Amino acid sequence: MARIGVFICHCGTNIAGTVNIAEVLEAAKQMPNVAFVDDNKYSCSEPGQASIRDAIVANRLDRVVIGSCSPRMHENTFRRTVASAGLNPYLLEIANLREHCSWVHGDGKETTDKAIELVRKAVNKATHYEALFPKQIGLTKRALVIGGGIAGIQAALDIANSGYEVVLVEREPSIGGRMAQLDKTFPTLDCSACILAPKMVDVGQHPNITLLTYSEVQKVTGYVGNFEVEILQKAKKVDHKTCTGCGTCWQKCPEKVPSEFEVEMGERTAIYIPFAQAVPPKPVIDVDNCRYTKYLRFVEEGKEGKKPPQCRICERLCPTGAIDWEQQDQVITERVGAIVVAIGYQTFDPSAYGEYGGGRYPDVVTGLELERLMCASGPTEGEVVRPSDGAHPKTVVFASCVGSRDDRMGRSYCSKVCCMYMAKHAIMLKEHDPEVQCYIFYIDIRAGGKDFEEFARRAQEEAGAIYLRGRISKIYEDGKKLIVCGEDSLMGRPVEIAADLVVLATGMVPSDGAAELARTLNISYDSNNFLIEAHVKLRPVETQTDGIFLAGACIGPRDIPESVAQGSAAAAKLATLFSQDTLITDPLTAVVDAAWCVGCFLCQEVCPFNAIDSLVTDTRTVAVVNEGLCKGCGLCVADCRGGAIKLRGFSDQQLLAEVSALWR
Amino acid sequence: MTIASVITPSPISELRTSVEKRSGQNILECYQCGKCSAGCPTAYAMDLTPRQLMRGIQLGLKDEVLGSTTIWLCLSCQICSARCPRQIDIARVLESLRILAIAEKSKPAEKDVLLFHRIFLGLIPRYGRAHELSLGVLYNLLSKHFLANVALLPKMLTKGKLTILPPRVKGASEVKKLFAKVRAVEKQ
Amino acid sequence: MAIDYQPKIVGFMCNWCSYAGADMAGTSRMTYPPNIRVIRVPCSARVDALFIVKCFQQGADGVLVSGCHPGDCHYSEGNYHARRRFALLRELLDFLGIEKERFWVEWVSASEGKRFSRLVSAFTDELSRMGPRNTWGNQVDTTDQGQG
Amino acid sequence: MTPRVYAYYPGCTLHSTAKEYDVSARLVCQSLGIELRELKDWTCCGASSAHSTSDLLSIALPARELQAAEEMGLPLAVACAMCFSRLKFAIHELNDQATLGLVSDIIGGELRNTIEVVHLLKVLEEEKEDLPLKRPLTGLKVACYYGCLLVRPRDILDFDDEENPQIMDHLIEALGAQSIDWGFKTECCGASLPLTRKDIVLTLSHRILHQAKQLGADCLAVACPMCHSNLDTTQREIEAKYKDGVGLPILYFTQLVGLAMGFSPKQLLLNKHLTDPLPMLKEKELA
Repeated sequence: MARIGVFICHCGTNIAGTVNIAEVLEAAKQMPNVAFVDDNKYSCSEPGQASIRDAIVANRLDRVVIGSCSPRMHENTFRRTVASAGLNPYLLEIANLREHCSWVHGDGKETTDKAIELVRKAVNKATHYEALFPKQIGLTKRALVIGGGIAGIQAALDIANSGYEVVLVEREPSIGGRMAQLDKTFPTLDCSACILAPKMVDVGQHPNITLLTYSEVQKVTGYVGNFEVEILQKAKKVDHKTCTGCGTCWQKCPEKVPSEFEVEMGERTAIYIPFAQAVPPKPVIDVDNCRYTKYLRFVEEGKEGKKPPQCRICERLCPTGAIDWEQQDQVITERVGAIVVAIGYQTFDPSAYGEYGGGRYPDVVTGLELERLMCASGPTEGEVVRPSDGAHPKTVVFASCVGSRDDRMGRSYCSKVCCMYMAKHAIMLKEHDPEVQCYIFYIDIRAGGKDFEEFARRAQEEAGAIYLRGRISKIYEDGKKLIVCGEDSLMGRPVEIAADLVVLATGMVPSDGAAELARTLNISYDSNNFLIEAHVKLRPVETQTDGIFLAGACIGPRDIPESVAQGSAAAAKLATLFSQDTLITDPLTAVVDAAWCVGCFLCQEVCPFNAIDSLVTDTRTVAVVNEGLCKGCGLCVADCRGGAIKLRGFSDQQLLAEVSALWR
Repeated sequence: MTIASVITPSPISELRTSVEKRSGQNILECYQCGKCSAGCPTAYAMDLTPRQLMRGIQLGLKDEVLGSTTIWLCLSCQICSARCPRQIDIARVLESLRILAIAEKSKPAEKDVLLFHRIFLGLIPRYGRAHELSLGVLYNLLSKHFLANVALLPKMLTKGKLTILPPRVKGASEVKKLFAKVRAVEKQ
Repeated sequence: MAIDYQPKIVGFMCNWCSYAGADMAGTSRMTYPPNIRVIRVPCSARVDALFIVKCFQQGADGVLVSGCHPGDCHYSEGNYHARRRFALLRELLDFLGIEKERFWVEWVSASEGKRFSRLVSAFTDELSRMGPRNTWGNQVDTTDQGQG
Repeated sequence: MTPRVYAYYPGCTLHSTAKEYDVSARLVCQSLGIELRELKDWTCCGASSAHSTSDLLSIALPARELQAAEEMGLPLAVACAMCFSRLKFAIHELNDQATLGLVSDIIGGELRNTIEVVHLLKVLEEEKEDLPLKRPLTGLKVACYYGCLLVRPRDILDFDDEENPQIMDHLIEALGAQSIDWGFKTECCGASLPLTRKDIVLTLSHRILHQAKQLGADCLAVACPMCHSNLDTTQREIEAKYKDGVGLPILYFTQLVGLAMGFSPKQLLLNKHLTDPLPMLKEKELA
């Protein structure tokens, strides 16, 4: 005969506002096996938890039901509370009276009735609870960081500096990410490369960091503490052990292609490092464009017609003989205990905006393109010129929210950084050429950040940028000028400006492949393909999957300081995990009752985690669950024909007890 | 007491609800970016830009909205709707406002435009088809702009661009019935 | 039908997407009819076909099973198994004398609070339209049950 | 393969101010073996006046023509952009069963809303590969002007890109002429305001003509009688008001096709325009 204690939380007025607590308590008293009922203003508060603790002891309760917020919010909190009263923490059941009841239904009888039913449901389930005991498993104190942008770099360095080994995977030939492409950073106007490069070098030289560039994560198996990761290393065709990065090859390579790093406004060679400060400072051969690899493909495919030249200049000139045509793509496997995902963002492609020319007008550029035009190491060595005719623009117009706050483009969110980088551009353009006049069309100036507002003011008061409140409707070419049509919504009058250069402040979108990677890792992502944190406020760098952490703009629009902070935060979380020598496993796993198992091993087929082993007893072979691998999905339970498998915490008996509690 | 020109917003106005009902658009979705007004070919001639008109509806300023030149100078060119980042069919909203203004018998700020529509529609049940000459003549008489476009007449006539006699089609009688039925339905 | 008829709905929600989606509906205060009772399961694949039948036997008018969108399962493939399992069951329901319209399988992600509240409202309307179910054994008194 | 027989709805203006559009369209289609069967005693689509004053009327009037086409069982070819727009809108609204019921009741007789409405521009554009050209329009720079009613809203009209449509340009290029890339293809000319607010029509038409002139166009090609009359008949006033020599012939695309196919200016009624295109065409040795 169980002795269940029922505790109803008012959550201030969040629950008590629409649910009649007194009625719920009355009803609870009548429920089978309920030995004690009580309510708290805030059960999760210290006094709240204390009163629950005391009640358990005083009334010798052996099961606890708490009617409060969602179990996804406070299940762990209350398990600790229960444990502190000397009761097994898994003898707790939570009735979700807030998210599933008081917050979504009006003030009225039916809301209270539902609350009562949810409590009865919980009581019935709890009646069938049994004490559960976690097991301990070992963990590999080695981390994987995916993405070598500023967030990933920061995470890798912090983890490495706290004494753990890190494998840093970057799909480009160099780390550095978007930040490396920026000229200056707001609001301090630091040179982006100057503050980033030292960190990149540290990564390259850190004894605890294994840097895998030109590589992508392909497959992830295992679980917290014991992940196994398959990484595809694309063939560099250059042996980085012997290569000294002298640069002869990329200076002499005759094949020129548009440079991704320069947003295709400059060129690179087929054997290349993406930019001067690249880490590693050693080249890769882009096999799609290299003349010799083209030749090899040509021969291999036995095509007709004129053969491409067998260039091989790089090979001939390389002083250390580092060129290695034999090198192939290869897949390597790494064992790690935890993973930080920092795959960042890319900028929105504005070609969908027909009214802005849809890419037809060369002198309509994106913010990132302007960064490269302004950068001393950029394609124009920092000389800001019009792509069309190389003239120096005097009138520059900015269009805000391109690919942001625009449902038409399926992008309803604010990209957060554009307001500030437009201000930065206005200030920088004035520094480059005092004759430049900037006009910035904005909807709202979003300058919430340390020194941001001051910076935005500076763009107007010192750089003399004219801010016009309104979204640009159309841009068209008129001779050498671009006519920009907007409204000054403060005057309520249409505005037309004849511009030399128009800059589209394109927003942030998740990197290509973000969703695919999320699936590989079994973490969730939202409708925009941004990754979802475990709790948007309280667990901002964790995911719902233990041992996998997030950092930077892959979660949503972020600026540099936020990305750095999150990189460090993720590292700290990971270090906390690694500070333990063993991990406590969740006991809510499947368990096979050997007596009932017929040994059909259907469970083994369906288990997504290979968590079913076979056990040979003296008489026969039966299935047995590896509790380290089992994640408790219950797939095998529902598929087991003999009903021999039970899922702890979600057994048939317990779930059906919930059903039978309804509408009594 | 409040001063006349001071706005007293009425967030839940009968104006907004009826416009939303007629147009099927959610007026509160407008975040006032002004892209509509920036692209509107006649915004320069309006007393309220389309954006201000949307604002007027949000605040429930019935007289300002129904009394604006905006609703009559709208050319239904659809640019506003095509480019609206909130995907509001603004042209549809203005259409609803015109119809509402007529229903409310509120004094049109551009009375000639309404007159033109009235004459145009007046002729169709008679002839079944539009007839420019009758349209022009009637308009000039009723609007008292006796000389509007008269300068063009001789050339139009010599070029044979204007048919003197109105068209005669059997369909006319059917169209007359059609008009009557529509009016009847709309009465209910 | 009787104005006060309130369909009884059991919802099996996977912990990672749909239950979280329901929580999201809560945190964003999106109201929906109070007819649903949510039972939390780790994965839609945990839901045994037997449970559905039991629910109807217990007097439920409708059952909703919801999990992560296909491809997004927290356990990578659970919802595929669920989908297959319940497609089959749906066909069997008619045979058991239960209109298959009373059994919905829908995908709701952790960020789709709006979708969840819409879903519950739609299901509740549908069931109200269909009216009470003739439960086995004790036939529902049809006098309080006019035409939908 | 698109059908070569169409029901044909000229629209009011094509029997008066835009006669040359009607005539050239029939001429061209006939010689291409495209049959246009004119709807029997068709009536007005309601133009901009109907939808400005009554939702229902703006659906019922076009519905009458749709019904007529349904009886013929043929896709409906339309020349006037305004009619095209109104018919397409009607079809869209009639997708709602309640509306369909109400409207069929008003126009009397059954309406199934199954008719496909196509604009002549599309019909001819599909022929562009195999046009029998007798007199390619080499050296002629044409600014294709689509106006509003053909392209917006795209999801209802389903015609071409809203900001930078190409259909007419492709057709014109196929005639050997050069179509210019410009930003005013779908800007508004002033629509139905010429009687009531001439000043606006002058302002808007001036911007369009000025831009085309500046880019060195020899003429504008249009597919809408309303655009045509706004751009053609106003040029004297514009030049006087803005002291800007914008004189540019405004031709219907059908006339340009006809010209390239070797029909005479007389057959194509090129003499009907207020801004006489003949001098320009003679100079280019195209007439």
